[in-house]
Amino acid sequence: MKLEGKKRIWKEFQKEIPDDHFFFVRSCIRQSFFPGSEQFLIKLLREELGKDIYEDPRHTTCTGIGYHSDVVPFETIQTVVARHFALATERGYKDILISCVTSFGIYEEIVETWKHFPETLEKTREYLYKATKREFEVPRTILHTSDAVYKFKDEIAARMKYPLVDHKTGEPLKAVEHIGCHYSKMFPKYGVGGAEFPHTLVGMIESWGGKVIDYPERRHCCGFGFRQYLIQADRGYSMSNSKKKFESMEPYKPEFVLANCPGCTMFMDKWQYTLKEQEGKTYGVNGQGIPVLTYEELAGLVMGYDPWELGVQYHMVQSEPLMDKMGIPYDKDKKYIAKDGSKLIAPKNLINA
Amino acid sequence: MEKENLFNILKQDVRFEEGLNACMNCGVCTAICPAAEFYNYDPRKIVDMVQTRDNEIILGLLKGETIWYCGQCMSCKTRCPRGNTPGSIIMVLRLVSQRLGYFVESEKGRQQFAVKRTAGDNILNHGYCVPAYAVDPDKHPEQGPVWEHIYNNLEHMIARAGGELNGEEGPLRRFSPEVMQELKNIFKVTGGQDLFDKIEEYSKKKAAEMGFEFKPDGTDCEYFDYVFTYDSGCHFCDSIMEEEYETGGQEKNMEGIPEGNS
Amino acid sequence: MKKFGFSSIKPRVIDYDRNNRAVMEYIMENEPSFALCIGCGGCAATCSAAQFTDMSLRKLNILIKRGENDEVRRLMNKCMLCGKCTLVCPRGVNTRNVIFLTQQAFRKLDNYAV
Amino acid sequence: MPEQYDRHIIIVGAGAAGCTAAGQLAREGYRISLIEKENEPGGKVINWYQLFPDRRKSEEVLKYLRDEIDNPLINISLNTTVESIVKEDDRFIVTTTRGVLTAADAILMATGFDLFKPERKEEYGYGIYDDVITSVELEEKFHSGTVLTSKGVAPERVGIVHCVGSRDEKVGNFHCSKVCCVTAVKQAIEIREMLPGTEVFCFYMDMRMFGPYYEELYREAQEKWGVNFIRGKVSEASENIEGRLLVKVEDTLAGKPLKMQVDLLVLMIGMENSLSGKKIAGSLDLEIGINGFFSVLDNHYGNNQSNQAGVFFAGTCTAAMNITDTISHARASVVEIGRYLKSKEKRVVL
Repeated sequence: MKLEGKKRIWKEFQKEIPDDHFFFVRSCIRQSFFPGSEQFLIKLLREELGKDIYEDPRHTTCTGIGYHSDVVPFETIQTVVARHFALATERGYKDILISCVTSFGIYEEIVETWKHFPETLEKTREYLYKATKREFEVPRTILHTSDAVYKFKDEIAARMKYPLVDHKTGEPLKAVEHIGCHYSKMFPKYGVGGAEFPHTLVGMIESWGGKVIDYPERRHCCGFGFRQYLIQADRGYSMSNSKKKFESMEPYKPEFVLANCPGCTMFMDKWQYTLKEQEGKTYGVNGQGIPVLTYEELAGLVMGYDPWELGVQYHMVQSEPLMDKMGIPYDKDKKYIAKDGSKLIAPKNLINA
Repeated sequence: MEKENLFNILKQDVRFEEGLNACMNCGVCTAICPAAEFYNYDPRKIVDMVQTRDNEIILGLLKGETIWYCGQCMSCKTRCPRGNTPGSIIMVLRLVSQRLGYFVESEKGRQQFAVKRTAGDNILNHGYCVPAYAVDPDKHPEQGPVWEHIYNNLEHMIARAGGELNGEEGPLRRFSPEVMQELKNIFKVTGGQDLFDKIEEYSKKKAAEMGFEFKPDGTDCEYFDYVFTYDSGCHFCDSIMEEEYETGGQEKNMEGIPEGNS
Repeated sequence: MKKFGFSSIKPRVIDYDRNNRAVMEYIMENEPSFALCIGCGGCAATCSAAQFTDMSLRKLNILIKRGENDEVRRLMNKCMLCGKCTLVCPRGVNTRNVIFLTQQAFRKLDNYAV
Repeated sequence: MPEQYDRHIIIVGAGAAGCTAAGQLAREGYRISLIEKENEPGGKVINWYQLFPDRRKSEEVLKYLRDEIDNPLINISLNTTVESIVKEDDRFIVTTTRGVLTAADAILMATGFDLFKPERKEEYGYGIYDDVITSVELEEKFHSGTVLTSKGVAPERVGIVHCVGSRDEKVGNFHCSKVCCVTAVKQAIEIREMLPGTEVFCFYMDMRMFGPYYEELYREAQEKWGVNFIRGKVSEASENIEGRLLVKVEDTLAGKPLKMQVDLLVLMIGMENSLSGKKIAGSLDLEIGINGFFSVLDNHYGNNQSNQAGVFFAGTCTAAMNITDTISHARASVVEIGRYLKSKEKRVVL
């Protein structure tokens, strides 16, 4: 495989990422399933890098999961998203920073639709005003939170305590990156590196000392499939697609998966548990599972933040073997604690625990 | 009475207008489609069927199983040499199927009721699609023991991340009545509420027809359990789609079909 | 074991490297005209069996070539060996004999476990 | 001395079209300046090892073209690029990298085509995966006498991808490049002949066997050489841990997705109007069609004429063509140029 070919593509798909002043929008899945990631993103930008990141607590779901499972019409989601834009406009923000690939893809779709069919923009303005008396400007840039982490990856590298290497041998860790279909497959120009060889996560892993695996099913969907997961009877579709990816990456012996999209992060983790339960199979080395991390968790880990504060224990596949390899210290007793600092009963039957 | 022209109804949606140019049946979409890999599904054929503009064929799609197999990953859009988006065409077919009430005619279509009662209702009840407190571990065994732990200790987990469950800001904040009212108003003026109502109305009728218990809200009724868990196992065999193509989905001959899901 | 309410699905994709193409090789040897098919579908259009079932000779020909044996087994027995397909083929493929040989090949496979 | 000797025609491009037209025009007595940007005449024919449909050596055609321009009335400038052409009254001032050629009475654009750059189809991984090559690179391998993979061994299986850069809105090309289908069939046969143990698969959308003996060649590929054909556009290629390529396609005639490993993947790259030709066109205000090639005055009976009086076209700068059609088109341009120059004479007399 020739790296120069990829580098040429990366050069071609460079995305304008502003340096400061972000209007932050949360992900439904992330704040419910691993809220530490969004919280660390804010801390990273605000405290470590001194950036202005503003969150208006009045912003709701974008309704994206409902939209892609077909119970929310296009007009409705356009107007809900327009309300987010209105909140940004009211505060004078022009650059939207979204913490969810599904939302990000929807924002792309909506903004592109407004360009191709200007009447839909007018109609949306009308709807929003009628429903909320709000008005909005179309944002200047639509950013995914990983775009921002990508932009500042070298600043993060400069603060790095535990690079992505085996601290005993100095060998780079082998990572699989999963970008998430809606990041750039629909509109390649919105993604750093385009649709086929996105650079966002690759750039982070390489900047932090790791080695990226390019395996045959890299581009394949994690299988979320919206309604295919929401309905229990359909979950075989969702799991089988992840299984297809695991089977394809297994021979490369990846040490972790870095995921971009909230859904992918969740499913590539949870399906490892279900497949182990149902089929007795794990896909990591020595019968282990492969930890699936968010880019904030990974950034926090390399920078030496407490893994439990980052929330890495809230996945099914545990990261201790990975952290041991990187030489990251952690306090076993503090893994699951309550608000008052008392120990909670730890969940059993986790993978790699 | 002249029957409504379904192609024209589809065409009113900008996503359909944008998503369907002219298909040359190259199969580039099906080649990488996650649904085509596991379901008896072929996005190429869907596009080809739609572009016939034949009312009976489109009706067959609206009433049939196949349009519900897509997972909307949109990988098809990246590759299509004619700039079509099969995934968007599917979205419009599904929307029209629900608006006209055809979705209850298929096993997979009927599941939309469960989608509405979960993700759909979450939006207007809480302002989130999947807030943690609405993801019942009993309905999500695949989320594993870590999810049971989170579900039972949600307050602590959010606090650990430096937030406050149901607080004024941050993760899983509670929205004020004013915010929720704005959201509801948006659903009202844009047709979102109307779609919810239609899904409820047609599902209620179907539940009665099939003899299932139906309740006006929540997930605790026979009809919900049925659509949420029932799998006929007939979605993976190779003959269904061809037959739908021929019969317009009116009749399904399950004879001679070997077991698909193994 | 926990009840999940679903399980993983067998892929429908033609996995060319994994499939067994002994049946195709048997036909190619005994009915070389099989190589000439261009997938025009003339046979499928005229097929008597196709009028009442989901039989497609055009598809069956391809499935034999790819080694999709489960599907071939299911379809081949729908053929009534009437031979109209052979009359219409623009490439002179003896399709009737192809089906005949396919059935024969499977009988051999089953009996001698080739 | 015939009148023609005063008439000077500048031909841009010394490929199949330029050489053919130059030879014929010179035989009719016109004075020709033939400008070629490369260091030898022959154009893209030079790349080829054998030609379809009869698999004659390309050198034979190359020799024909070079013999055509062996004429004292033809002055060929190699390694020369045209920078601009300006029309002043009825005459053309041509500026090249070697200076100004003045006073041409007519211009023949025989600027040919560029090969589609396969890197633009990112999903096929050209320039990234070691064993993804182009049809032209395969011809080079034929020239060298054998076909080996990057690992230096004979491939067990070769995949040939039709329509790379053709019939594809994603790269802005709606048109069919016409010759790739038959080239694929020819190359498949050549591989089978050279390496009888190697399986060959052609992935096509339509088999466009439009020329004489093309369909016969297709049949021969199936009947005699056992070449396999799968109807479907390849969606992506990737590399597995053994360095083999994994191809994903729908076998549309089976109605199922298909995956297959190959050791060598050959991309049948299509034709686009040449960039250097288009640059010249700017100074002449020549119209470009939606297919990116030069617009001809009339698609049926004026396909050598441009929107600019005195500027003519020959060959693949107007559309994708095979060598036979290129030569015919170039010969036809001779008639049109002659008719144009004679009409000018008349006007002078009047």
